[in-house]
Amino acid sequence: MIRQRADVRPDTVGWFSLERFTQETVLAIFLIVLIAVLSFIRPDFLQSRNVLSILLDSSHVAVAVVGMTLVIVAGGIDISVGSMLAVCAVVGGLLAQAGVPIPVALAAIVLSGTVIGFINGALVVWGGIPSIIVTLGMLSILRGAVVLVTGGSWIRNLPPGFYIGQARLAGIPVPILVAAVVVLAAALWLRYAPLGRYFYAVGANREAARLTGIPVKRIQMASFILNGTLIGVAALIFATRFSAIQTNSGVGFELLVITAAVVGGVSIMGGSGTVWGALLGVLLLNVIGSGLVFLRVSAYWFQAVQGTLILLAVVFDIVRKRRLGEL
Amino acid sequence: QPGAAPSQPEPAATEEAHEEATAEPTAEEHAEEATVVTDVELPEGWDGGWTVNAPDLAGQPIQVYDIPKLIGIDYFNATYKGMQEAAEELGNVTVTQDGPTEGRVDRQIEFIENFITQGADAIVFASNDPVAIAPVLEKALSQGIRVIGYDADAEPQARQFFVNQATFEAIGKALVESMVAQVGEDAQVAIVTSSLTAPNQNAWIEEMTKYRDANYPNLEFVDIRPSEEDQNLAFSVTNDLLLAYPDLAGVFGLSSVAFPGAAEAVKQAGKCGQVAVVGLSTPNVMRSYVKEGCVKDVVLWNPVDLGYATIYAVRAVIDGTLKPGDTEFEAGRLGTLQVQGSQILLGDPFIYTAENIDDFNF
Amino acid sequence: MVKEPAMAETALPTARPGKLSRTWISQESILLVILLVIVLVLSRLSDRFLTAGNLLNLTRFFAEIGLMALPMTLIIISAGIDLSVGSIFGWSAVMLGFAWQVWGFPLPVAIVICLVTGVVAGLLNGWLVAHIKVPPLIATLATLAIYRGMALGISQARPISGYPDWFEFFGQGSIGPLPTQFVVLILFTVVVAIFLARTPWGRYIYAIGHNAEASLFSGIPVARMLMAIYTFSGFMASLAAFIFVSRVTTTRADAGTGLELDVIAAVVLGGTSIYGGQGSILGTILGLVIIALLRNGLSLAGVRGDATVVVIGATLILAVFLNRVLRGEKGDAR
Amino acid sequence: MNDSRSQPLLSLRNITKTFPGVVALDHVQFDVRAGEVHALLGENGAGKSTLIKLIAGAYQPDQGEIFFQGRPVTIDSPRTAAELGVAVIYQETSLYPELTVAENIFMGRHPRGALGRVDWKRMAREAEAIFQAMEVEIDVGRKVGQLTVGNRQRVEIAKALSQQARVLIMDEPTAALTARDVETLFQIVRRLREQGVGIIYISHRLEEVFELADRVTVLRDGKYVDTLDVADATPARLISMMVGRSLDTLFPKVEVPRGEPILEVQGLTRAGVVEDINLTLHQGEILGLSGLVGSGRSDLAQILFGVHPPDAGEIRINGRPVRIGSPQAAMQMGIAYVSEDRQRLGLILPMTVKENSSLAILTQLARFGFVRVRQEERLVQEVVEKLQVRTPSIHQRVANLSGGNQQKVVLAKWLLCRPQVLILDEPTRGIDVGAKAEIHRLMSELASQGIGIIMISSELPEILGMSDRVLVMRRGRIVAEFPRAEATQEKIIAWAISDRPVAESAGSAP
Ligand SMILES: Nc1ncnc2c1ncn2[C@@H]1O[C@H](COP(=O)(O)OP(=O)(O)OP(=O)(O)O)[C@@H](O)[C@H]1O
Ligand SMILES: Nc1ncnc2c1ncn2[C@@H]1O[C@H](COP(=O)(O)OP(=O)(O)OP(=O)(O)O)[C@@H](O)[C@H]1O
Ligand SMILES: [Mg+2]
Ligand SMILES: [Mg+2]
Repeated sequence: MIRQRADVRPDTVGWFSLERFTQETVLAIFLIVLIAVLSFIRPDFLQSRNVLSILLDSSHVAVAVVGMTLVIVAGGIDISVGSMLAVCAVVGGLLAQAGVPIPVALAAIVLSGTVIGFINGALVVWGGIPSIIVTLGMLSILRGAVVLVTGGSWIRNLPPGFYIGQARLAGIPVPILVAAVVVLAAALWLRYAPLGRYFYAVGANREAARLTGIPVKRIQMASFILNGTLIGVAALIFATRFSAIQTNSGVGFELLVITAAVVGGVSIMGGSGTVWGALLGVLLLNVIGSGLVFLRVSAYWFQAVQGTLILLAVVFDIVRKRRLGEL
Repeated sequence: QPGAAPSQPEPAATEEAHEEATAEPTAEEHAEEATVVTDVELPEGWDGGWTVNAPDLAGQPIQVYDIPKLIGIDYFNATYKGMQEAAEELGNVTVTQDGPTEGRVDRQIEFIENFITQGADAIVFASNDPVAIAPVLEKALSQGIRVIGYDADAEPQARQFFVNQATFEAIGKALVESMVAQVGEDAQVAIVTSSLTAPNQNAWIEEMTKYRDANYPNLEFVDIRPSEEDQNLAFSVTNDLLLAYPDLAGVFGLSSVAFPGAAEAVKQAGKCGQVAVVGLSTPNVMRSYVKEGCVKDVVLWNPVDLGYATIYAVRAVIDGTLKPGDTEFEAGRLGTLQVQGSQILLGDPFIYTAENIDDFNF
Repeated sequence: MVKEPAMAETALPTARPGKLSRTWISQESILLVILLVIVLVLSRLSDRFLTAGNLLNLTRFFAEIGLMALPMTLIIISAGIDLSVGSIFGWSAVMLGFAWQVWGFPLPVAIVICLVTGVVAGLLNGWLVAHIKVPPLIATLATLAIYRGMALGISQARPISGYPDWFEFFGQGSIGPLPTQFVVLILFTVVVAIFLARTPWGRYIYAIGHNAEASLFSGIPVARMLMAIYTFSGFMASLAAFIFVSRVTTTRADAGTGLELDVIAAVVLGGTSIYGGQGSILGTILGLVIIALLRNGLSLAGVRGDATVVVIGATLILAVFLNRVLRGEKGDAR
Repeated sequence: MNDSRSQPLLSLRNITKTFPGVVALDHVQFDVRAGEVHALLGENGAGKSTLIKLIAGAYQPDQGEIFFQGRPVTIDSPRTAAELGVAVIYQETSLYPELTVAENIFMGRHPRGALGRVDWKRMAREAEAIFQAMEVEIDVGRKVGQLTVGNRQRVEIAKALSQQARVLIMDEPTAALTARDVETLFQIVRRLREQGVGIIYISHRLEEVFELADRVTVLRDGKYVDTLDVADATPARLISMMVGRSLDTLFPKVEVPRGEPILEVQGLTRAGVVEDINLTLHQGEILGLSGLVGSGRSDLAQILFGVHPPDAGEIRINGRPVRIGSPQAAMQMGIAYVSEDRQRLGLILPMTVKENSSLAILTQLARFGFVRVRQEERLVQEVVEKLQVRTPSIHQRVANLSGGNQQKVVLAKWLLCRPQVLILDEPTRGIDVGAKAEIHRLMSELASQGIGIIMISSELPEILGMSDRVLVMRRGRIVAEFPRAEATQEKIIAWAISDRPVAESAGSAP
C-alpha cells in the first residue's frame, strides 16, 4: 500500500481503499459474521422469536444509547443514566399509583428525565464542573434518593393502561417501534439538521466552535437535556414492560450504555460517532448475550468471553484506523 | 468447662473452633488480653460463639442494630417490619436498621464496625459472606455485644444464635418437589439465580441437585444463569433460555427478583401453563402471576416472622432465658420455636398459593 | 492513549490566574478546609466519631481503596483511566485462594501468584493502551469484564476460606498501634508522592497527560511510562486484594465489584483533573479521607446508608465546584 | 466609490487589552478601508493576534471603541463579528479534526436543502469549487485530522474565503505554505481587494508585505508605532520601526570548515513515505532540505528521530551503524528534532516555560532520581535570556506566549540537550525578523561549534541564505543536490516541482 505522492499531496483516497470502510461498516461486518457463525452452530438462533426477543431487549438500551451518543459527541459523558432510569420509572409509577391519569404519569416519566438532564447540564455548563464528575455525583445522589423515597418497595398493581410497553402494534412490540423511531429520528437529525452538526463541532473543537459563532454552552446544555429526555423515554419502555417497577433497577446500566456506544465507534473524546454505530453496538452486545446462551457457554465464563469479543471488535477497528494513519 | 478455657484466635472454620467455642478475640485484642472468658458455660457440642464480659441488661431497655444484606429492598423491609413489631410488643427494645445500598460484604463489615463504635447492645445481621463477616462479629462478641444472625448465617462461632428460616435442605426439597409436581420427573429445567456468588442461592442449588440426584435423576438442570438482582436481566435471560432450549419445561427463579423476572418472561412468551416457574420470592411481588395462573406456588418463609423471631431471640438471650443447650424458646405470637444447637428454627418453608396469597402483605 | 491533538483548545489560551493566586489557594488547601468543616460537623453529631480508636479502625477499610487510588492518580494525570481495578482485585483474590487451596501451593507462593496476576492484568491493560492505542476507557471497560470473568470462571464462584493465623496479620494485625495495612498505605503514599512530585518520571506523567504526542517528540518514553503505570495499577489492585483476603479471611469471585468507582471518586474529589495533566497524591489522600470520614461519621450520627450516598455524591460535586470558583478558573468544562 | 474607499470600513480607537501580568495592547489605533490590504507588523508578542481577536469578537477590549463604517459597534461574540462580515484565518488552525474538509469549511453555515436539511452534496461541490479557485487538490470528504499541516492551513484559508466577508483577516496565513501556494493565495487576495473587501494581513515575511499590501501598521510592545503607505516604506525602515533599532544582516551565515561526517544515511526507505534516501551530514555543516509541502521532508526527519521505523536502509552516526528505535534513542545518540508543528508536537502548552525547556534533559538534571530544581531553573533562565524569549517569567505557561516566543521555547528545549545533530523543521515559522536573525545567528554559532544541522524550510531565501548544501526532495526522494555557490531559487523550484526540469535550470542530480 504505497501511497502515491503527488507534487502537492492530494490527500485523496480511492474508492476501494480501507478508508471507505467506516467504523459502522466494520462493526456491521463483525456482527454479521458473528450471527452467521452462531446460526451455523445453532440454526434456531435466527428464529423470528429470538430475533424479536433480541430487539426487544435492545429497545430501551438503544434509546438510551442515542442519548449517550448525543452527550459524548458533544464532548461530555453521562454516567448517571442508570440511576436516572430508576428515578424516572419510580416517578411515573408513584404518580400512577397515586391515581394521576395514566397519560400524565407516562409523560411524567419522560419529563423527569428532562429535568434531571437539565440539572446535569446546568452543573456542567454553568457550574463549570466536568461532566464525568457531575454525573458520578448524580449517580449516587439519584440512587440514594430513590431508596429514600420508596424505601425500596417495588411499585405494583398499576392500572392496566400503564403497561403500554407490553402492547403490540401490527404484531411488533411497541418498545421496538419506539426505539426504531427514536433511532431513526436521531440519526437523521444528527446528520441533516444544522443544529445536529453543531454537536459534532462542539465536541470536536470547542474553541473553534466558539469562534465560528456556535452557541457552545447552549449546545452542551441541549445534549444533556436531550439525553435526560431520552433516558426518560427508555425508562418509559422499561417501566411499562413488566408488571412491577423495580426501584433499584438500572444498576450498572451506565456501563452497558457506554460500552455499547464506544463499541459502536462513538469517540469518547467527542466529535465523532453516529447513532447507527451506537445501535450496532447495542445489537452486538445483545447478540453476544443471547448467543452465548445458545452456545451453552457456561455462565461462569460468560463475562470473560463477552469482554474478549468486545475487545476484539474495538481492537480490530483501531488497527484499521492505524493503517489509515488516523492514529 | 471448655468454655472457660482461654482461647487462641482461631481462623475461621477449623475443627477446634467448633469444639472450643469461645469468643474469638481479633488479633489486636489478643495482644493485650491473653485470657478471654465467656459469659456462660458453653455445653459440649455447642458450635456457636458467645459474648465476653457482656453487661447484664436483663429487663433493661436495649438498642439493637439490624444489618441486612442490603437496605432498600422489599424483603429486608419485611424482616425489619417484623423486628419493629416485636420491639413494640416487648416495649423495651429499640431496633435501628442500616446497611449498604448494594449487597457487598466489605461495606457490611464497615457498618458493623460503626455499630460497635456506636455502642450497640446487640447486632442482628444477614450476611453477604459467612466467612468474611466473621472477624468483625467476633470482635463485637468480644466486646460484650450480643450477636444474632438471621436469613444468611455467618461462621457459627461468630454469632450466638442463628434464626434459620428454613434449612437449605428443606428449601431444596420443596423447590424440586414443586417443579416435579408440575413438569414430571422427566424434563429439562433451567435455573435463574441471583448472582453466581450468592451463598444462599448456591447452597440451595447444591441441595436441589443432591435431592434431584437422589430422587429424580431424569430431571435435567440444563443451565444456570445469573440475574444480578435485576428483573430486566432475569427477564431476558429467561427469554434466552426459553428460546435456546426449546424443550425447556420449567424454570427455577431463586431470588425475589429472579422469580418474578422469570415469570414475566414466561408470561410474555405466552407459555403460561406450558413452562412451569418455581422459586422463592415474596407474595406481593408474585401475587399477579399466581392469580393469573402463570405460577402455581411460591416457596418462602414469612420474612416478617423471621424478623420478629430474631428480636425475640435477642431479648431472650439478653434476659438469660435463651442459653446454649436450650432446645426451644418462646417467640411471642409465633409460640414455641425449636432450637437445634445454635440454630433457631422458624419452621417449614411456607408455600403460597392462589388460595392463601391474599392473606399476606409484604 | 494519544489524546486528540487539541488543536484549538490551545488556539486561544484561556485567561488563567497569575502565579500568585495559584500558589496561595491551592487545590489541596481548599480540600483541607472542606475536610476540617466536615470533621467539625461530624464530631458535633456524634461523640464517638473523633476518637483514636474509631479513626484508626477506619483506616482498615480505606487502605485498600487508598492503595488503588495511588496508581489511579498517576493514570488519571496521564489522561487515562483504569476501570478494571475492581476486577483485577477480584481475579487476584481468586488466584490467591485457588493457588493455595486448590492447586496446593504454599501460601507465600500463592501470595506471589496473586501479585503476579495483578501485574499481568495491568501489563495487558498497559499494552492495549500504550501499544495498540486503545483509548484507556474502552480498553479497561473491556478488561473489566474479562478479568471479572476470569475470577468467576476459574473459581466457578466457589469461595475459599480457612487461611492460617499468620496470614491474618496483613489485614487484621497491627504494627505498633497502627493497623498493618495503614502502615503499608503510608509507605506507598510517601514513595508515590515523592516519585510524582520530584522525579523526572513524575513530570513525564504530567507531560503525557497534557500532550502525549509532544511528549513523545521530547524523547519521553511514553509507551514505557504508560505500561509502567497501568502495570503498577494492576499490582496495587492485587496488593489490595491480598490485604482484603487477609482482612476478611475469605476469597470471593465477586470481591471488589464496583470498587473502581470508589477509587475514582477519591481521586477526582482530590482535585486530579479528569482531562489529565493535573493532580497530586496529597489531593487524592485528602479526597480519600473526606469520603472515609463522611461514610463513617454519618453512619455514627445515625444517618442511613442511602442518605449517606446522597451526601457523598453532593460533596463530590460541591468540592470540585468550590475548587474551581475559589481558584478563579474559567468554568469551561465538558 | 472613491468615497467609500477612503472611509474606513472598520476602525479601532484607543484600544487597550491586558492579560494578567501583560499589557498586550496599549491605546492602539488601527483601521482598514474597503478595497485595501492593510498589513500589520510587529515582533512576536507585539499584540497583533490580540488585536485581530478583538475584531473577531474572541476577546473584549478593556478600553477603546470600534467603529464599523463610522458607526460605533460592540463586538461581543464571534457571531456578532460574523454578522458584520468579518472572516478570520487564525494563526493557529482552529479546525475540527474529526470532521470532513467540506464540513470544516461550512460549519455554522451549512448549505441547506429541502426542509432546511444539510445538503451534503452541495456542500461538497461548493468546497471543491473553492479549492479549484485556490488551485489545490484536496479530497473534501476526508477528515481534517488526516491532513498535513500545509493542507490544514489551506482548509483554513478556504473557510475564510467561503464566507464572502467584507473584512478578511489573515493572521500569518502563509506560515505553513510554500512559494507556489503563496502565489495562488496572493492572486485570490488581489481579486478580493478588487471586489472591495478590506483585508488585514499579518506576516513576518517582509517581502510579502511589499508585494501585497497597500498600507502597513507597525506595533511594538503592544503600542501603536505608525501607519505608512507601502510606497513610502523600505524594509530597513519597517524593521527599525518594529525592533526599535536597525538590524545589520538577515542571514548571518558564518563559514565553518566542514568536519568529519557525523550522520550518514544510505538507502533509507519507508514504504509510501520516503524512498532510497542517501545523505551525509558533516560536523559544522548546515544542510538545507527544500521541497514542496508533502514532499516527505518532515517524514524523513521523523524517521531519523526514531518516530517511525524505516523499512530498509542504513543510518550511521560517527561511522557506527545504529538503529534508532524511538525519539529517546535518537536523543541518546545526540539527535534533536525541532518539529514544524509546535503546538501539537513541540510543546506541552499548559506547562510552564521552565517545564517545557527542561523536559528533554530531566533525567540528566536528576541526582539520585530527583530533579535538581535550582539547577533546572538556572539553566532554563540562561537559555531563555540567550534566546530573548519574551515572557514575564520562566514560570509562565507556554500557552500564554505569543507564537514566536513559543517557537523559541521549543528551540530552548533542544539547545539544552547539546545535540550533535540538530534537525530543524521550519525553525523560523511565525518568527519575527529580529528573532529570526537571532535564530540564524544561533545556527551559525552552533555549526561553528561542530554541530551538524539539517534545516528543513519552505522559505527559499532562508534555505539559500543559511545552507552550506541544499538538497531538494520530491515525492519522498532526494532529487537534487547543490553546493551553496550553485544553488539558486529557480533551480530549486524547478527540481521540486517537476521530474524533468528544463535543461538550463537543472542542477546536478545526486
Ligand atoms: N491569553 C493570554 N493570557 C496571557 N497573556 C497573553 C494571552 N494572549 C496573549 N498574551 C500575551 O499578549 C502579548 C501579545 O500576544 P499576541 O499573541 O497578540 O502577539 P503577536 O503579535 O500575535 O505575536 P506573534 O507574532 O508571535 O504571533 C504577548 O506578550 C502574549 O504573551
Ligand atoms: N498521504 C498522507 N496523508 C496524510 N498524512 C501524511 C501523508 N503522508 C505523510 N503524511 C504526514 O504528514 C506530515 C508531513 O509530511 P511530509 O513530511 O511529507 O511533509 P513535508 O515535506 O515536511 O511538508 P510539510 O510538512 O511542509 O507539509 C508527516 O507527519 C507525515 O506523517
Ligand atoms: Mg500572533
Ligand atoms: Mg514538513
